[in-house]
Amino acid sequence: MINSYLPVLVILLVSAFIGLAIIVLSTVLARRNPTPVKLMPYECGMDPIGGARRRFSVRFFVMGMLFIVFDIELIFLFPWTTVYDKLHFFGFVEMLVFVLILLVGLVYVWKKGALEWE
Amino acid sequence: MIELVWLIPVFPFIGFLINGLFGRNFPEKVIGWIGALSVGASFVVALGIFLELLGMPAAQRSVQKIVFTWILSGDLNVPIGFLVDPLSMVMLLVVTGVGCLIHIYSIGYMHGELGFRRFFAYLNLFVFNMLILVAANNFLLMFVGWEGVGLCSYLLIGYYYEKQSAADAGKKAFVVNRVGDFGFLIGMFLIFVTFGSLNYLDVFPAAQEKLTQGGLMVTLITLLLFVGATGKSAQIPLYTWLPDAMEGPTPVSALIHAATMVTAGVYMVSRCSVFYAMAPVSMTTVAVIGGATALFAATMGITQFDIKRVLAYSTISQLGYMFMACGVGAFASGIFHLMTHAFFKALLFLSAGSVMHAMSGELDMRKMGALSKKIPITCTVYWFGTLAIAGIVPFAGFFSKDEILFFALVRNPAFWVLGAVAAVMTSFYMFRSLYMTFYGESRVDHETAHHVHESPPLMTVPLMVLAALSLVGGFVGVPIFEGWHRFGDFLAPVFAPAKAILEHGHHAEHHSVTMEVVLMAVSVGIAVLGWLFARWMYVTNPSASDKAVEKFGSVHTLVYNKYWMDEIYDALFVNSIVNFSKLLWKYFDEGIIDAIVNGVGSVTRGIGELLRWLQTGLVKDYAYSILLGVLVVIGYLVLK
Amino acid sequence: MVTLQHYLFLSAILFVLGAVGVMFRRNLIVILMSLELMLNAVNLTFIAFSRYLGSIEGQIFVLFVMVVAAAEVAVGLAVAVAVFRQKGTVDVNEINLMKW
Amino acid sequence: MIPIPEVNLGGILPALVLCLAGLVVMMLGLFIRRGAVATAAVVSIAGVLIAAAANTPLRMMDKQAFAGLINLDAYTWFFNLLILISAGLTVLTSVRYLTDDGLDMYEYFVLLLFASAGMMFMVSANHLLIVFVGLETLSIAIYVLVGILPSSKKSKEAALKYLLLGAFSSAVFLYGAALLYGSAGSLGFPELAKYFKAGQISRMAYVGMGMVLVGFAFKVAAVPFHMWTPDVYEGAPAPLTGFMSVGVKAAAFAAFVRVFFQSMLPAQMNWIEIIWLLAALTMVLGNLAAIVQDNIKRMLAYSSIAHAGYLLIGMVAGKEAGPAGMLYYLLAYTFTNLGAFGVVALVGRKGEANVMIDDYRGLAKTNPFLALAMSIFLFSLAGIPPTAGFVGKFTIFSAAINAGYIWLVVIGVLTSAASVFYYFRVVMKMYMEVPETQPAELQFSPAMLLALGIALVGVLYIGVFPTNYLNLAALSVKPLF
Repeated sequence: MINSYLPVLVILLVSAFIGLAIIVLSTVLARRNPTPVKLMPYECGMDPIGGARRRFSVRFFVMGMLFIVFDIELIFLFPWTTVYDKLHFFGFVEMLVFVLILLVGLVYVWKKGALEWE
Repeated sequence: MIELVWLIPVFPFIGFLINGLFGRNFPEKVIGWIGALSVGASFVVALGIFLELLGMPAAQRSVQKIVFTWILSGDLNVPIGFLVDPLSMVMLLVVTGVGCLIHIYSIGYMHGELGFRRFFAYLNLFVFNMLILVAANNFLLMFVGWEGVGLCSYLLIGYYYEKQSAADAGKKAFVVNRVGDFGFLIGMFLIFVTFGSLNYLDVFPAAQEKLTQGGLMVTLITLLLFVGATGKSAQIPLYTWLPDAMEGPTPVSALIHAATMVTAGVYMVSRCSVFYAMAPVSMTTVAVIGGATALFAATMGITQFDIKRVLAYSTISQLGYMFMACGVGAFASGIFHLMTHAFFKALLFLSAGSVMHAMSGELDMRKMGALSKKIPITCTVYWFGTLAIAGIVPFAGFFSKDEILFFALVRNPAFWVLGAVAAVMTSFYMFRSLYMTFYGESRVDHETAHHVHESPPLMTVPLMVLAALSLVGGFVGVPIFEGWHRFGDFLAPVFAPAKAILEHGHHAEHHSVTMEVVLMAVSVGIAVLGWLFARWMYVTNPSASDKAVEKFGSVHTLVYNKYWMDEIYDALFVNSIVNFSKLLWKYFDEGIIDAIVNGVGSVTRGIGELLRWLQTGLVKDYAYSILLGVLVVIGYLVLK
Repeated sequence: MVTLQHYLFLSAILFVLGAVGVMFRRNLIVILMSLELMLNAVNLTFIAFSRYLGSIEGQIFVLFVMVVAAAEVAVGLAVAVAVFRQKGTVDVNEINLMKW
Repeated sequence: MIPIPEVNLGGILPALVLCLAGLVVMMLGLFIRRGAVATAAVVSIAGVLIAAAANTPLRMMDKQAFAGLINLDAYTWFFNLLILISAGLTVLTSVRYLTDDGLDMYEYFVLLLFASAGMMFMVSANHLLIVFVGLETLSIAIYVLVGILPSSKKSKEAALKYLLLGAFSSAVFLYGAALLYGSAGSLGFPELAKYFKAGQISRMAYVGMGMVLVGFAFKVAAVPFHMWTPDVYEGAPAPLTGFMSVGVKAAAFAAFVRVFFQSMLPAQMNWIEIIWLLAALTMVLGNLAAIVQDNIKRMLAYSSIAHAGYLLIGMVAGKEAGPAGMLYYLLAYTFTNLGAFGVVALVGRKGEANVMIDDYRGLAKTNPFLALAMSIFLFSLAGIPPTAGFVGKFTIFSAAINAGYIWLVVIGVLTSAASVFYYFRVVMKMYMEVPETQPAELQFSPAMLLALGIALVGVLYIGVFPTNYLNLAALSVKPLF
């Protein structure tokens, strides 16, 4: 029982190590040239201080919508992975078709220019 | 020949198709003759079938020809076919014969009109539907024709649609007829429920088996069908559309609103004679409504100055006679009067049309007078028509009207009184119109007077044919002498079952010949009385009519305004229906509110106030409605 | 002890809250969120039953519901943006061009 | 190794073909510079025809596929065909519309095809999950289609309303499904049927049933779940409105009937009275409200509500005759209403500038054939013989009478007689009035003419020779019982 959670522990340790290593390395190695902009807390490109009711670009919505739609398809991948080894080639083809259809959607979105910021 | 019965409606339909779809560039004459000849061809076929029918033994004169099976699915079996029997034969002959004459007349009358092609296309379509109506072998097909003639009627009433009054009249006819059609449809469904079929030959022979004498079902069916008949045949209370229908071209008034379509109700009631015989309550209703209409419409005919409106009211009145005949069990007499009426009323309308033609479209009799010299043929045939409708021996109307009055007396003297009084009035107003139009001093404008001319032969020949028919048409039904009533004998097999039911338990009462003769003398006397009175008022002593107006001032105003029936109707029914839904579904301007409030009253107003918020355009309210529905549904399911 | 009834009760409350939100909130975005709440209440019911009945069918249903909900929200946002561009508002009470 | 259930791609081939056609159109449109709409239309029509060909074998089948999720039977066949007819005619009526307004919206056809595929899944479902997925595939596509007109405020508003209310009703439907699942342990129709037959029906199951019923009632626009209909029909592009009133409604009815007759028949006594009431309310309200409308699209919207009421009578009538009548009625209605909306789209001209009833004044003079066609469509809607609409009403009414629902039929007859008022109003305008200003010439396209011709022939042919189609309908409902 405990054994089955061992991989989780390993993942935890590895990720904690990598995360810490990046922070430590960057503080040790990076050159410092602070500007006010650089010192601002990071908030996805938004100005962190100011009215919360400020309008923001409709582009966010478009990106958000596309993200939701493509992201949610992952939900079908999870159950698939759990039985993938038992489905063999059939399962592979099924998922391939599914992903291809998503790909068509992606191509459409791309060609339409919905992924461009401007 | 009977095999070819399907050809009868097909010819006019072909005429309709040719004129309607391809006639755009045809010259008038071609269009007109295509129309007339297609109906003429039907008449020839009908005549051939008639002769063949005469050659058959009386008991076998009922032949059904199934053309094809329209609906055959599960327990639903609706074969489309035609029933040739004496009743439908009479109707077929009348429709095609009179129809053909009117078509020919129209070629002359409609000459130069803008929608000449449209007119003939509609007219042929009408004949087609009318033939379907009368030749059908089941109620459903009859209903097809019933709706079809209605449609053509509205289209033709509104023929001059640039005129607002014409368009309104078309709409009015439509609205009123829909009320009647409710009755027909529901009655038809009840027949279907009871018999599992709509075919005449399945339904009528089984009537006594499936329905109880005087029972609720048969009474309901007959009353509902009669509601349909009152709509189509312009009886009280649904008669208001017919006088307005005179907005249509005159040949239309002659063909549709006098000779054929409006008699469809009489035909339908006669067709269902077995049902009516089994429902005494309905019989009485039919007789009372018919008698009342005969009288009521006659009183209104007296005061009209528009020559076509006089004829329109007289049509309503004569239709009342026919229904009274059916109501007292004299179905054959009703049909007899239907036929003679078709002759003389078509004649009268067409001669009125001829007068209009001469008078450059003038309809007001006060602006006519002394036309007998200028348009002698028209005047002569108008005489024929008037004598016939007044019931003067030996014209056609005498025989049929007298017969109805006779049976009315036998049944209940009260009906006879209704009929007799109406007969006096009929005679009076018809002679009044005759004298006002053709005699006395000329009151014609100088402008018009110059153009007064007799109509072309294309119009006068049909008039003369109809005049001849109005003269001799009655001799097929000479009373008293055994075997001389050819018409009645011909129809007898159709009405035999109804007659058997009606006489069941009663002894066939014998009436002395003396009584019949006396009655005849009385009815002729009545007619002459009306005639003389009219003559006195409008020829001998022209100022008398004005005095009469003075003397009976208020009564005259009341009658002249048609008892304000139209206004009452509008207020009670037409507006309230439209406004009711407006109230429910629309915010409306202040002005309409008043009108509605008058019509609908406070109860509906309360409901309306609640409901008018419904379609607000707001999503939240729609969601609320859904949620409410959900709660009701769940509540019902949980509590049940 | 948390029983099936608790889950059902909770999800019923969430569902009603969502429904009330649809009817009484004015902001389009909030209404979309309320709809999501309703759908997730349904999901909760499905999961609870699935667990209770020991059948996997309910869980599969939930996966589909989630995908559909996402697609619906995406379209909803798109329409909301379009409406906002034309009318300059996302207040549903001001969106009633068509009525009666 | 998990046993993989039988994969019967042949059975769902019609839907697959439509999906594929949709994807192809989507890609083609991206790479074709000019005439994308025309190309898209051609590919769509080809897809519809191929799908129709792929559909034919279903008529003889009577089996389940995909582990009992999908029904392959005559019922599916019938509705697939109906959906394909409405999709095909809608494509034809839409072409002009999309090029006319300078829209280069080939996506319209993509969405139309996807929606049709969704409908096909919906009608073939043997499990509520499939019903749901089909329903949503169709709905989401339609939400977008309704709002597709870029410059029209009404179009956007309609999309918004439809989406919000559609999602709301979906949630209700789903909640009902969840409760049914909790009671029956499964949402497959056979399992549900077993549960209802066993007789131990819990309150929860009844509530679930009621909510599922509401979900369907919303889609078919039954009162009081109809309120979205007039607004959405008014705002949506006219050809699409036709598609919604016909295709979507048919698919919703198909699933409605399938679910309730195949799996909940034993509880009939409980739902039949609800549907009775819905039918009565729908007929009365739809017809009354239609009388006062001035916009022809709104008028036809209320008329389509009223028709949902007549169709519900068929459900109340039950047995085999009721649903069979509904199938015939839907077929008749498909031709009729698509024809009528085709005319509306045509007369509406550029940007739907002329959608008031007054805009039909004098049409008989300028375009006699068009006016005649419109009159026939309207007669059929009003149920005047010898059109298909009459036979449809007649069969449904007589089925209901045979089942003893006389009062419902009386309401039906009365309201349909009243309906003639507003249908005839348009006919009167066309034939008996003159326009105040001379309207612009109508722009006929070959595709539109073809569509109107097909619709007209359909209305008349199945009205005059209904026997075969009635039998077909009767045959198609057999698998349900």
